[in-house]
Amino acid sequence: MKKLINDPADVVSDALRGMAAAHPELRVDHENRVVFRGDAPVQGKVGLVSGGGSGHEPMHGGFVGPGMLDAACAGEVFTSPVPDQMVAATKGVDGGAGVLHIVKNYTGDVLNFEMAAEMVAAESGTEVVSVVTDDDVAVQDSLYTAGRRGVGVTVLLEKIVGAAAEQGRPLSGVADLARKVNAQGRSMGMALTSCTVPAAGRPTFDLSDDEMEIGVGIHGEPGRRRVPLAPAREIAEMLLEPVLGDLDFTGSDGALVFVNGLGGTPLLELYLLFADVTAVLEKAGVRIARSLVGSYMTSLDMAGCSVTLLKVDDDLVRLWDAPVRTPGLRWGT
Amino acid sequence: MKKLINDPADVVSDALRGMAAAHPELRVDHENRVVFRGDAPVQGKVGLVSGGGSGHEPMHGGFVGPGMLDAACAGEVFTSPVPDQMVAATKGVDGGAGVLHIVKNYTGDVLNFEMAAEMVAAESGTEVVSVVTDDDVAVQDSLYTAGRRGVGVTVLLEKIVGAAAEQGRPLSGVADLARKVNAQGRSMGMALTSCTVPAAGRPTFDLSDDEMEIGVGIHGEPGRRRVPLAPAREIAEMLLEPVLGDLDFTGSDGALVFVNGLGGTPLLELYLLFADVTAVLEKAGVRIARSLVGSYMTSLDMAGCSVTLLKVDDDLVRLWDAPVRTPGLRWGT
Amino acid sequence: MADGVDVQALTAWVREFDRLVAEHEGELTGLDAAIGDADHGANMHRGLTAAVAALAGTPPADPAALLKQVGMTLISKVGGASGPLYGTLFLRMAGAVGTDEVDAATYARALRAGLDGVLARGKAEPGDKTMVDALGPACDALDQEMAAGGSLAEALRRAATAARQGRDATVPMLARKGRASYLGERSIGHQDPGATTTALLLDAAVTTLGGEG
Amino acid sequence: MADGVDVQALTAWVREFDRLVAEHEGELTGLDAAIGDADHGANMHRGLTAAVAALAGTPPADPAALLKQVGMTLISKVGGASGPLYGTLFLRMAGAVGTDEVDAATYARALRAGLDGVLARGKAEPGDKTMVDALGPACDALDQEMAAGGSLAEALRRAATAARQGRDATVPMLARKGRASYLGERSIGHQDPGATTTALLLDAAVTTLGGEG
Ligand SMILES: Nc1ncnc2c1ncn2[C@@H]1O[C@H](COP(=O)(O)OP(=O)(O)O)[C@@H](O)[C@H]1O
Ligand SMILES: Nc1ncnc2c1ncn2[C@@H]1O[C@H](COP(=O)(O)OP(=O)(O)O)[C@@H](O)[C@H]1O
Ligand SMILES: [Mg+2]
Ligand SMILES: [Mg+2]
Ligand SMILES: [Mg+2]
Ligand SMILES: [Mg+2]
Repeated sequence: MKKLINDPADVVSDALRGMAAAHPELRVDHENRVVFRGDAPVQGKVGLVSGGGSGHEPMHGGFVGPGMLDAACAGEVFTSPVPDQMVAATKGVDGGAGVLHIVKNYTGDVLNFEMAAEMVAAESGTEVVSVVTDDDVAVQDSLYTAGRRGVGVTVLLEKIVGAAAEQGRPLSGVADLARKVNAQGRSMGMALTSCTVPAAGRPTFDLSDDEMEIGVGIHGEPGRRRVPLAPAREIAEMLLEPVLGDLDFTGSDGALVFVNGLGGTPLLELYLLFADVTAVLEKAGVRIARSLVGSYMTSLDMAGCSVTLLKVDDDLVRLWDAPVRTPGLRWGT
Repeated sequence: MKKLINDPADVVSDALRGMAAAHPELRVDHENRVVFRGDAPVQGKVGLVSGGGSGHEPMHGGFVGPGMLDAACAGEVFTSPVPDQMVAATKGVDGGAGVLHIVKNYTGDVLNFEMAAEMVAAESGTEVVSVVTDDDVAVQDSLYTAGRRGVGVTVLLEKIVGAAAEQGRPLSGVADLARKVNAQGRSMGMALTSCTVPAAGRPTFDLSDDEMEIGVGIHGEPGRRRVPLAPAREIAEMLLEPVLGDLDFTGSDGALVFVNGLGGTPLLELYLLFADVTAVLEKAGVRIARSLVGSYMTSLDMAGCSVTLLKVDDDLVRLWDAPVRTPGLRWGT
Repeated sequence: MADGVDVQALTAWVREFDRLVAEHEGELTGLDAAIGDADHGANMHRGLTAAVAALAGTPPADPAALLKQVGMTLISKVGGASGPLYGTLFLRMAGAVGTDEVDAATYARALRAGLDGVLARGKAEPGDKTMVDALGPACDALDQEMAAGGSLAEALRRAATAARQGRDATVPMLARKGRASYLGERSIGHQDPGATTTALLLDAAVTTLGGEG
Repeated sequence: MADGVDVQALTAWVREFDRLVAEHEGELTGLDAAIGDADHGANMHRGLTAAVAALAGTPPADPAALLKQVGMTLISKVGGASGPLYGTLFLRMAGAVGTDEVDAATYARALRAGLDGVLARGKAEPGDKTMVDALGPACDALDQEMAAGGSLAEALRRAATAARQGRDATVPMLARKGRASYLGERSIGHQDPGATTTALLLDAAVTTLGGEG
């Protein structure tokens, strides 16, 4: 295992110290492993809390800041944070207008956020609403699975809903918006290599030099099928075909297209893949309203990518364009 | 070789198509492989041109935009662009106040920019000044080498000098500032793995699982020594020791500290290393005035990092903080 | 101590569970790598180490307090799916015992209460390829042996055997809950990590709660 | 065509150079991987393919025009260190020949002009472990053989041998110019890629410019 780390057991706390040092505008609660906006709680604003296992940086800690999250809980690598962290985050961002929990649909995340919400409800008057993201079309949403995983849409949702909260929308409106964004987005990912979990010390799965894994998750979960390595333009088709098959993105408002790197894939390749993605979308009649290309939701050092499409209307585009000031996403005033 | 590419020969042009599609605010001259600010040439402003081999994204194309570069020439992977590209870039950004060429100190880059400047001088009245960056302390700057390589400082310089040009400083002032920034910065890099050049199809060098290469360049050039794999805190020391030994950074103004990922290293590890870097600097009495952590100057898919220190004064800090709007660096209004 | 277990015995149980999980951490993580995300061993190990440390630090006064403390510690330290599930198992057991020594029947009832808690939290059904497939058979075996008038020691041995069989039975199952369910057909042929841990939990009970039985 | 070379022969030379570089592309890149950045083969191949295509597209009228066109194409297509250096070599040769057939002495003078151009551009000295270490000995051998009254064919054979010897002599050298210089002592023991290409340039001259000689 080749990584820039010290003791594998300390990876998360060591990295949080680095984050705190690099971003004085944030406040890091090292004991609870929560990254807060420096000015949290913001009075009168709905507080947005997310979190999940570590190893997906910049998600979620890198999305804390004005126009996006108020707090993010960092779990162990690929392990949902625990309820205590979520409770601390929720209390710390409660500005009187309620708190939204943004939860990716994984059993661990859902159960821990659920317990946290129960604990907050038992202890305080803070109103908490949870929204679960589940946009990964690699997984069938059926009785026979834990449901689709929450992947790329989570990043877009945190940005869009963050803008809405910043504008002062009430909790119910913010939650409805979050559900709408989740409903309108779909993603699909692939891996060229496995990631290596520090504590495990070796790759989670083995892929030979001429194979790739299609429909992989962001925790090194193997995908649904293993196929021969293919050129980028075929990969673009393989990823988009199930996405376009699951939801109609051809509306005149167009789509926000997000090509995401999984941590070990350089930007050069992501731009290259994005070029092929635009070609597939043009043929499919999907208009690209906005785009995002980069490594925003990673899976440690995994080489590979995911593609997310989100149907957008004027409101969503305006919220997407609204200012955001976080380590990971930053634009506008 | 596992990459998101089509034909290895088309990597650069394919990726530029993706860049153009992702960033409508830029103008990409695909024939000359030059990325321009959408509004270039900006009348009355010194034009800033940089460029180099591809495979270092977001550098340089991702640093084109208000507050940073006016144009960037993209060479083949790890191969300096050719003079024709630089001439086209220079003409395209000439707003009447002259053009600065920012050249990293590699034989190929220097020779090609030199020829380009000769061609511009022969053809037109555009005033061109070249500044060469050479901040890599892994290389001895002596009669026995091609001189120190231009690495991390180049990114910082493009930002700082870009801000000065945006403020309307004249060519001579901008060039002096560029020389000053270069003189005040030092860098050192290391690799956990080699990169793989698409056209070569296999790793440039082999490193066994328990080794790392110290003093590596950003083109897969092997470093000066190969040592056993070490924890991040020792790596931080190994990289900083020669940097601190070469220049005194303990001045009261402090340093801009830049921890850079080489393409295959995830942000989690960069933050972790940054925490260890801050510890070493504290012990050495270096004040951290500003910091930048992320993958800004990459070496294809190489796992590893570099650390750059830049002595800053109030003027440099102000220019660093000034607004910038490029795909790779973006802040302020 | 006849056929009941006291705080010391329960403490020994948790310690032994911790020891077994530590011993099998690599195996548990390896099983999770095949159909999950390669952290189950580390997760359980982290939580149990913390639980054992907490028991040493503030030794609880009675069985209910002990089981509650273990459950809370697991919830606070494990994370992932197994934190809430194993945490709930111990919390529910705490609710089913009192402050007195726990006799065989009470222990059986408590373990079933734990199972019910896991089912309520995780919504898995038998056959979904989860820890439930080891815990369910263990509860059934305990109950049967109790009904037949067996000793706690004998009942625990039967329960541990049932848990191991349940664990083995997860191999051919198609996962329908948890991360392994994403794999669909590809989950078949792999042993469930959570069920493997449950078998260790019962193994630990045999050694520590069986008394002289 | 006696002992002089015309546009056809020079065209054949460039084509043969291109063919040899294509044949050895992997080897050249491999040498560059060891002490550089693994692109020399691809660089030269790209440039020469373009040069050959340009020659076919707009065949130049005379030797000077041909050499200039090749030099310009290399500068426009190769990039890196070798683009300006090989480009300058051909451009300077162009300046040293006229529009007539090139006789042996002129060819030797032209190649030396090319070497001088490379030296002026790259500032390498003999022994720095660069293409100069193959090109220099080749020029010296050409001059000696000319002075001794040898034919162009014979002179080229001697020059090619000298270039190959010069190439081999780069192996023990410590690099002082170009990317390999970053390696310091570690550059010792590796053959310089640029010098290897220069040896191919002279090999191509033997086959195509040596005439019946
Ligand atoms: N819904 C559920 N009900 C019961 N047990 C479950 C459920 N989901 C997962 N599990 C158990 O949890 C185990 C995985 O635990 P762990 O790897 O620690 O968590 P995670 O899946 O979050 O990484 C599985 O092997 C399975 O036995
Ligand atoms: N200053 C120089 N003078 C002469 N030749 C040089 C010089 N620098 C480099 N070279 C030659 O160029 C070759 C490398 O070419 P190439 O790999 O194409 O360029 P780059 O080093 O830019 O990747 C070296 O092997 C060497 O022969
Ligand atoms: Mg997990
Ligand atoms: Mg090169
Ligand atoms: Mg797991
Ligand atoms: Mg090279």
